[in-house]
Amino acid sequence: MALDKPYLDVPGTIIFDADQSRKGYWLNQFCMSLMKAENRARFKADEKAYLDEWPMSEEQKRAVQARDLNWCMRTGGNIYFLAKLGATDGLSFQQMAGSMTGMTEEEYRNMMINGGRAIDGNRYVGEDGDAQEHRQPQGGK
Amino acid sequence: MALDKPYLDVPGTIIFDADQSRKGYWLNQFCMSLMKAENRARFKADEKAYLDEWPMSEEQKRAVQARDLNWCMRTGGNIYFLAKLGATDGLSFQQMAGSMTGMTEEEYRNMMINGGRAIDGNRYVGEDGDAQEHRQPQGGK
Amino acid sequence: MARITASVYTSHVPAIGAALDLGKSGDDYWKPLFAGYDYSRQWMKDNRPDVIFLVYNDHATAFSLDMIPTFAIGTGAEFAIADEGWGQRPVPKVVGHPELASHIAQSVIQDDFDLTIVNRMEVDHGLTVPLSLMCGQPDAWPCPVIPFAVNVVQYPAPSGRRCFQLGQAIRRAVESFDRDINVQIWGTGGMSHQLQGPRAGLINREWDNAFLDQLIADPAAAAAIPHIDYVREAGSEGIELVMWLIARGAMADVNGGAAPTLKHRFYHVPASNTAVGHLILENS
Amino acid sequence: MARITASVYTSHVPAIGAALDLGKSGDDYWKPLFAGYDYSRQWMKDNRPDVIFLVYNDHATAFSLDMIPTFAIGTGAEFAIADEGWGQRPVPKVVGHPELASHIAQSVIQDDFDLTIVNRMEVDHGLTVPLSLMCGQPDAWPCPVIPFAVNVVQYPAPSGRRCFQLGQAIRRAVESFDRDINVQIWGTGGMSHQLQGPRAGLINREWDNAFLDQLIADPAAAAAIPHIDYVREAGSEGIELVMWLIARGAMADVNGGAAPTLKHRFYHVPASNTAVGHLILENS
Ligand SMILES: [Fe+3]
Ligand SMILES: [Fe+3]
Repeated sequence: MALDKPYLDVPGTIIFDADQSRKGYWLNQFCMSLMKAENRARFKADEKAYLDEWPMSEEQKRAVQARDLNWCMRTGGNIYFLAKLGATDGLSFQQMAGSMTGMTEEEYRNMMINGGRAIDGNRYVGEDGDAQEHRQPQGGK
Repeated sequence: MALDKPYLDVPGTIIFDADQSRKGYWLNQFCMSLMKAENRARFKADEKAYLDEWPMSEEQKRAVQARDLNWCMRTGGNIYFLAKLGATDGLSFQQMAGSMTGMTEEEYRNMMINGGRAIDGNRYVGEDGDAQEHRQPQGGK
Repeated sequence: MARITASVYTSHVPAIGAALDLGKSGDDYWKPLFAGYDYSRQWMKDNRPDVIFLVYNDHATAFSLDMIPTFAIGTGAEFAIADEGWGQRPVPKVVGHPELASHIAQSVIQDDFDLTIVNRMEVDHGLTVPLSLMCGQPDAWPCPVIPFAVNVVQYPAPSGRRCFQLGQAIRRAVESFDRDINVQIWGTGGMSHQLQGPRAGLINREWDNAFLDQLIADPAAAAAIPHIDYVREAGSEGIELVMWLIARGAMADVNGGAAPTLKHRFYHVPASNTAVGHLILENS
Repeated sequence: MARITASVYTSHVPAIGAALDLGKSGDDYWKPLFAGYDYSRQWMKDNRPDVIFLVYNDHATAFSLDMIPTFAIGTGAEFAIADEGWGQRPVPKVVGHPELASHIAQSVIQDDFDLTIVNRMEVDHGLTVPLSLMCGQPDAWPCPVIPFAVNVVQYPAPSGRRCFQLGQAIRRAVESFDRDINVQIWGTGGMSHQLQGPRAGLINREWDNAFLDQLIADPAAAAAIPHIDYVREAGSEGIELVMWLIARGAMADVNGGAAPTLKHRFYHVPASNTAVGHLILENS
């Protein structure tokens, strides 16, 4: 690709650039539709039918139905958009973020209370911090 | 007002700045609605009823119904927006522009064929060109 | 590496589109206008680019008063033809070039131009009339087009100098795109015209031709023209000419390269309310 | 003549708004956070401005992927509170200041900042949470607010240097507004946080505090921090901190005036996923 991407060496992180944005366009626009209460109600009443109104890929729809935010992000989702999906489920931003880390809700909450995830070892891919692929149950992304 | 307006000394001309834009907000948004065929049809079927759907001033509504584009512009209209009103009436841009000059359609068309309105005397308010207020049947604006 | 091969400048009067669409291009009124583009249509066939970067202004079509971007770049895969009130023009849809557009957006934003990225918009006569003039009436436009819209509706438009600098940034961005493609940059709008008020119909032939001379030979001087001069000398809608400076700023000579070759120059009055100007400049 | 009297910097975590709205601000979890703003609420009462120029980022609320403005200034008369998916926050609507906002827009566009002018948009927690933190839970916000939204959703955000220069242009614009009013400029977002992926929950206390030190004492150096450093050191959403540089750039010392007085400084971990930082700087 022709875009310069100096951020690919940050572990456990997907930067939402133009390529991601293009891939995730309809997934993210679907998420935004959940800012209307009537759309949230329709989505909750029949998720598949609501998703089928959007020209998303089948993989994106499965990722949404699985509520797997890492999977959603790999298919182009952006967390600020995906937050509308979590909000529809009544989740907080902390529950959403925690769900991507392979930790339980309580483990994640306690990590934050204790000062958050440490930066050491998590700056560059290939170091040995807890966000690195080899230290993550679900892999690096 | 706090806006710097270096263009007030150009005769027969209203520059669409922030003040005009604020004044004309709903008038112009109304005009934009005429980009949809069904709205054009509804407007043509009952102009007053359609206009009353918009929070425009009564003066703006009268100016629209009178198809007086100079009047529309004084109340904040912009020609690119007002063009949608003219298009709804099946008018060309030349007919619209000509209607603001106090000339007949044919006079205006002939002026254009003969090279257009001359610049001499029409640069600054107070000169003696044909766009100056004292040379215009309808006044300067 | 991608390169800018040429720049094209042309007015984009809606009546020209209507004349073509309604089969009136052979009428006495329109014949001399279209004849001025005979060379250009052939030149387009002989010099078909891979992408056209088309600088134009939206005429209260895609952008209402709710949002008015100073500079907007279209990064979408395609752009529908707008209904401006007369019905949709019967021309092909516009196919975009998302990769190059996104690359340019990323590059010029990092170069301190504060673009608005647009993935969905309808395009109006400002974009389609130049395509019609240069390409005639094909079933599909000859190549992808990146729409680049400049605010000239609500005062203040960006200055000529700002536009000229943006053109330079666009050239740098194109030259850092890692595919071997030819890009043309077009600047549209103008020349002298005023569509409003008692001064409507203003045409300033001398000023227009001096602008063409200067744009060709001394573009930095043309870029220094202040906003008020356009309004006063070329009419309230003459301000559209700042868009030509974006295209001119992207030419090689602005960055120390050779002067461009003037392939074609044309000037005609009137098209509806407007003076029509047209240039083709090739990089050597 | 209008003047910028002070700048305020604060994180804008949505959970802070929820804690207030749900009456949880006295809970053990939240108490130390809100205590850090006790001084600030009193300071706001003692130093009520005539207008707040509030720099924030929209979180995919007013702006979808259809249009992504790098810089957007709200010139409307009022701005509704968005429903971000949890329902509308129960806070007062935001009253704008169209005259000052339009004046600033006109001035900084002529100063080569390519703003998008926005007359209608809903505002999200990025704008309302700072107001709640600084003003508590009043029936109406204490003064008009000009929303200024910066793109940090889709890469690339504007650079810190660009933001810092924009702040300087905003100061010039405010000082040329011909009314005798006091304007505060707020920069919001940050500090370190990452809301996505296996690295979510990242907090970099040392980096954050070094940023606060530098922002106070050597803002030009803070403005030189490249994009990648924010992402690497402060998390993918830590990039929001560039918005603080707009506020800092508008202070008098950046243009040869006296150094600002540090009235308050606070740092706390965590609020939900985020490190909270807060400063109040007064011009002398
Ligand atoms: Fe035009
Ligand atoms: Fe934020």
